Amino acid sequence: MKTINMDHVAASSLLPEVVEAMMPFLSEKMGNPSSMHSLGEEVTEALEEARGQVAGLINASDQEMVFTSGGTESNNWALKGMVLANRSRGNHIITSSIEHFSIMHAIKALEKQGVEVTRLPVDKYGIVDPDDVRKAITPRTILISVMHANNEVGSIQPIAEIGKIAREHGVPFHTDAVATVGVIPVDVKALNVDLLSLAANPFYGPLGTGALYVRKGVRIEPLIDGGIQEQGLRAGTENVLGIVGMGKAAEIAAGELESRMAHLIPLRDRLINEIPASIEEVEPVGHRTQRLPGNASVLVRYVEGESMLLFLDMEGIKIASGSACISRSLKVSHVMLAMGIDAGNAQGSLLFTLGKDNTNEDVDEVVRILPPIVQKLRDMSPLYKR
Amino acid sequence: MKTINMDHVAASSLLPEVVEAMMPFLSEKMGNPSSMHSLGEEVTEALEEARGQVAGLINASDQEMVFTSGGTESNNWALKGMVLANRSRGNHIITSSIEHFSIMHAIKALEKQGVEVTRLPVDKYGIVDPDDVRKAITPRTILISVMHANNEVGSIQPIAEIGKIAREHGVPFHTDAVATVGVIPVDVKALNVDLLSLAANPFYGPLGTGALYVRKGVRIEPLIDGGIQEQGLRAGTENVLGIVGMGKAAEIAAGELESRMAHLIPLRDRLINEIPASIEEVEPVGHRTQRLPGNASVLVRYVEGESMLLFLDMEGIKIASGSACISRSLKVSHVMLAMGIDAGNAQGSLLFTLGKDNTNEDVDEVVRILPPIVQKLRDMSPLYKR
Amino acid sequence: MYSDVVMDHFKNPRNVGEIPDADGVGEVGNPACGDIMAFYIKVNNNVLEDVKFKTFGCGAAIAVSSMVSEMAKGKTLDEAMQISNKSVIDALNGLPKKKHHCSNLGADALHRAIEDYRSKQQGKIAERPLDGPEVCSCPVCDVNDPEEAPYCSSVCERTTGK
Amino acid sequence: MYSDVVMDHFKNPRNVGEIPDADGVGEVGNPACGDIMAFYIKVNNNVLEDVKFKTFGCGAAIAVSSMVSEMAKGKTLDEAMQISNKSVIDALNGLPKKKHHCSNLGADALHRAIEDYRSKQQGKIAERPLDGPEVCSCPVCDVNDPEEAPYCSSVCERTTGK
Ligand SMILES: Cc1ncc(COP(=O)(O)O)c(C=O)c1O
Ligand SMILES: Cc1ncc(COP(=O)(O)O)c(C=O)c1O
Ligand code: FES
Ligand code: FES
Repeated sequence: MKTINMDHVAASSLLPEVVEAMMPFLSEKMGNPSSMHSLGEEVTEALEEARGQVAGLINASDQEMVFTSGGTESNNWALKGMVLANRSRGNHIITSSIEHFSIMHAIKALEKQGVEVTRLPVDKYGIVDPDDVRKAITPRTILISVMHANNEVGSIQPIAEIGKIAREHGVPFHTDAVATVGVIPVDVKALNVDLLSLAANPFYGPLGTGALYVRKGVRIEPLIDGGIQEQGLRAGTENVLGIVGMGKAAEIAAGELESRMAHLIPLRDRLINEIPASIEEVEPVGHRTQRLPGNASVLVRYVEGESMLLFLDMEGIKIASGSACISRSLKVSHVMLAMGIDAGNAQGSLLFTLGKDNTNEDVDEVVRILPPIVQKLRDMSPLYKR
Repeated sequence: MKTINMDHVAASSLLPEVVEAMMPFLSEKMGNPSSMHSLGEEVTEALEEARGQVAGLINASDQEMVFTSGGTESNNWALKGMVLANRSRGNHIITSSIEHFSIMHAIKALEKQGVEVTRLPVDKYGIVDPDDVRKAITPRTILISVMHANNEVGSIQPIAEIGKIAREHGVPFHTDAVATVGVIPVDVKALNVDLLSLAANPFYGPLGTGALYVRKGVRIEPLIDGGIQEQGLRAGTENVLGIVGMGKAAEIAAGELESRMAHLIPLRDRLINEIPASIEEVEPVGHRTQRLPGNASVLVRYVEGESMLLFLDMEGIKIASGSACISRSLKVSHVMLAMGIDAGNAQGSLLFTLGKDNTNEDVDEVVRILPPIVQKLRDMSPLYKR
Repeated sequence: MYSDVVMDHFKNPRNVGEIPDADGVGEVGNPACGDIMAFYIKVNNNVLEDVKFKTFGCGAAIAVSSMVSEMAKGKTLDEAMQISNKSVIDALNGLPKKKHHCSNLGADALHRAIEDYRSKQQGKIAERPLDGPEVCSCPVCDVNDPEEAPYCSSVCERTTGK
Repeated sequence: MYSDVVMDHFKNPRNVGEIPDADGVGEVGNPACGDIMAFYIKVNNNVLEDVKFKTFGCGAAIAVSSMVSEMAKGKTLDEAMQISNKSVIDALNGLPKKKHHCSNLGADALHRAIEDYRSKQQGKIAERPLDGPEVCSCPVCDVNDPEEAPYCSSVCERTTGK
């Protein structure tokens, strides 16, 4: 059976060129970048090349890129590091109500330590109103953090506008761009951001590798203190293998961004149009155009997400869901709740995240296989046709 | 020219079996352990296997092992997470004066936040007196953190005894065992520790991968908040490649520990005996027997370490030094200063860290090549034969 | 994640459906929590002659409903009241810890159907089966506010020391 | 890490040694900081006829000493006083930022030797060349207490905002 992976938000295969770039660091090139001798230098050069490649992808300069163990660490660091560095200036943070867990829970941890938080609402498309940001700023605001795009519902936020407001008020601005870097054009200067989190996997780099962009001049305390790696901003022996892979993946993404988008958008739009057309009482989630190129999110009424996923999995189709059972927290996605979606309906969430490897035939398959699965489960559901 | 790597503290080559275990995760096995479908499960199983392998190496149970991005993160987390979880009980930490930067600087960061710190002295061999630990404990002490062994001077600390004292007083006890896990026998139960940091590279696993052992029942707050990975204790998509490699390396280390030690100790002792025999005014550093099996550390008077390293590097010999120029902080090693070594003499530090691949011939080479290098530099030195 | 027995019951659930003239009906759960189970029973001479269910929920919820219906069929009412969380999990060859609440729901729904039948027998107006809790309380650590206990299983142990 | 010019001067340093009957001697640095440079000069008709040095220090310190000695030889005293940090770094085809203080040391030691010669000419008792600072102050960010500024170069910028 052919496997159709439409769960690229969870994991995407490495590009062959990325694997090739990593191979030497599995064997002969085993130096530690911090050591003085030539074994170390070889690796240092590789790290610096990767830094340039990642910086190039988002129009940053090399010294502004700090490698981390992934998007989650970058997000935690941005928040906690800024609070530590700016406590004397204030203790108020502005964020949105649809952030990734790594922002949401890091902020909750900060709240326990006395930080005050404003969580901005979103409209029914999951989009923040920049005017709300302006209104929420106080003299004690030390950070604004709004994600660039949400992977669960696909909507892209007006980051450049929010950044402009932040800058006018002199408030540092962070964006979680894990879902967008390497996927749509991201330019830290155009977006007016001071800090930006990214991870390698969305652009076909290795899992567990990421970076934080820290604009020159921004004061931040380390989350992980220690040696002098990463200019002393992030200590610890580097995950050389992961970083080299991320660098190569960034370089390729920079070149292929446009063609990847041109490939994904029609497939995405087919899913968003054809699934509701072939199954009654299904509605799309999020904005139709201001959305991630590979992201299709729908709600199927009267059926729970995990049960659909399991049947799709048996047919070789891998997708995700924002249902409570899937989230493992036994809670419906906070993102959908924030968009005003009813908790019961949100249980029927299906999330398709497309990648390079998906084809029109894959979409055909999904549109063929999904309706009978939904019918079978609806026939079993006490909510259906009451 | 043959390369002789005697800088295993910086980086060791991966074992071929480790590379082999990692390979599938570079290509076909590209799931995210957090996803529901079968792609994710495959990877989850691999992570759980690795967890068991690492736990087995230190006699822990699987649920007590939390994967991190390396020794530095583990150390930062142990300290900061314990302080956050126990602030109501006190704010005093006891540590030693010879800790790794990742402990030392994390503690400095905590001091800035009001945590009080007692730094225990060491004797001239670099060893902490357990009695000093006992005397330093106050009712407000919330953590004791003393490293298991120091890689720079080789000395092994009486951790089991310190752990016993900590337990008698009901104070949580952490040890940084990055230098010892997979190198000498480490048994968390015998050592009486509550928290233990480890990293993969010392036992020939990948760089940038580690774990924190958190004994069942110990309360700790996350350093990296977010999703539910690692039981919610350490969020973020896992570095699957690194973890799988660490697991395999741990499994092999558990079996080869004794034979590796039997191989290293005679080579180490040859360096410690023969270098001072072939060059005048050279003294060994640290304890002679209570020391890491592959660690030989000496001081060469009147010459600075980096210059010796550069000449050795040209001859294909890779080693390290605790000199100020090497440390990149323009400071002499705080470890040697704590041992009462004069800052000037410490500049002449040479650190040989041996590994599986080193042979008696390698030691012959070092003993042959080093004396003329030292002589050349001494002839240039204004301190020599004044 | 799921055992073969669970997957078998999930793929081919036994006794799906409603009984239009059921002697007893029991329903538990709430769509906001992701699980609703409705059980319908036919009783003859104190024995469960027929048991059917409808379930909105995850794979475990469906498999549990199916298993409970099979276990119950043919049993006396008293015997069926003995079907417990643990016996369902055992019959399914285990469930992931965070799915244990599903097995509770299945037995509860069945028990409610039996209680419904008994009330009717005693001529009482059947108590309306309760809806599930409005707040999805954590079945593992019993914390009610999901904001305070967002993770399942061991996190609570770890950070609360429980 | 080092340029070819640096490595060449490190491997084959020019003008190593002492001049027993030197006209001027200058020494800077301190072993605790890892660098000591001593310069010896012979002056003839206001021109540096001979320059020799001895250095205890890192690769950069040795290369810098050698380069400074080459640059100085044959120059007039005034010209030699113009040898700066920057000109040494340029002649060496660059140095890593954290090694820039080494180039300062080289020029300083030479200048002290010249000052020593001039003082002697004027019949003054030569001022004892100063030892380097007791505390190793950071040459990049000018923080004196190494406890407070443990890292080189950009960390200071980052965490102090300077
Ligand atoms: C928007 C967003 N932020 C952060 C993260 C976390 O990144 P990581 O999994 O690399 O820790 C993700 C992961 O999917 C994400 O989608
Ligand atoms: C004793 C000790 N602790 C901690 C570390 C830091 O570990 P890592 O480099 O994996 O971050 C090291 C690294 O060499 C070490 O030797
Ligand atoms: S175990 Fe589920 S939230 Fe605590
Ligand atoms: S730049 Fe060296 S310590 Fe600041």
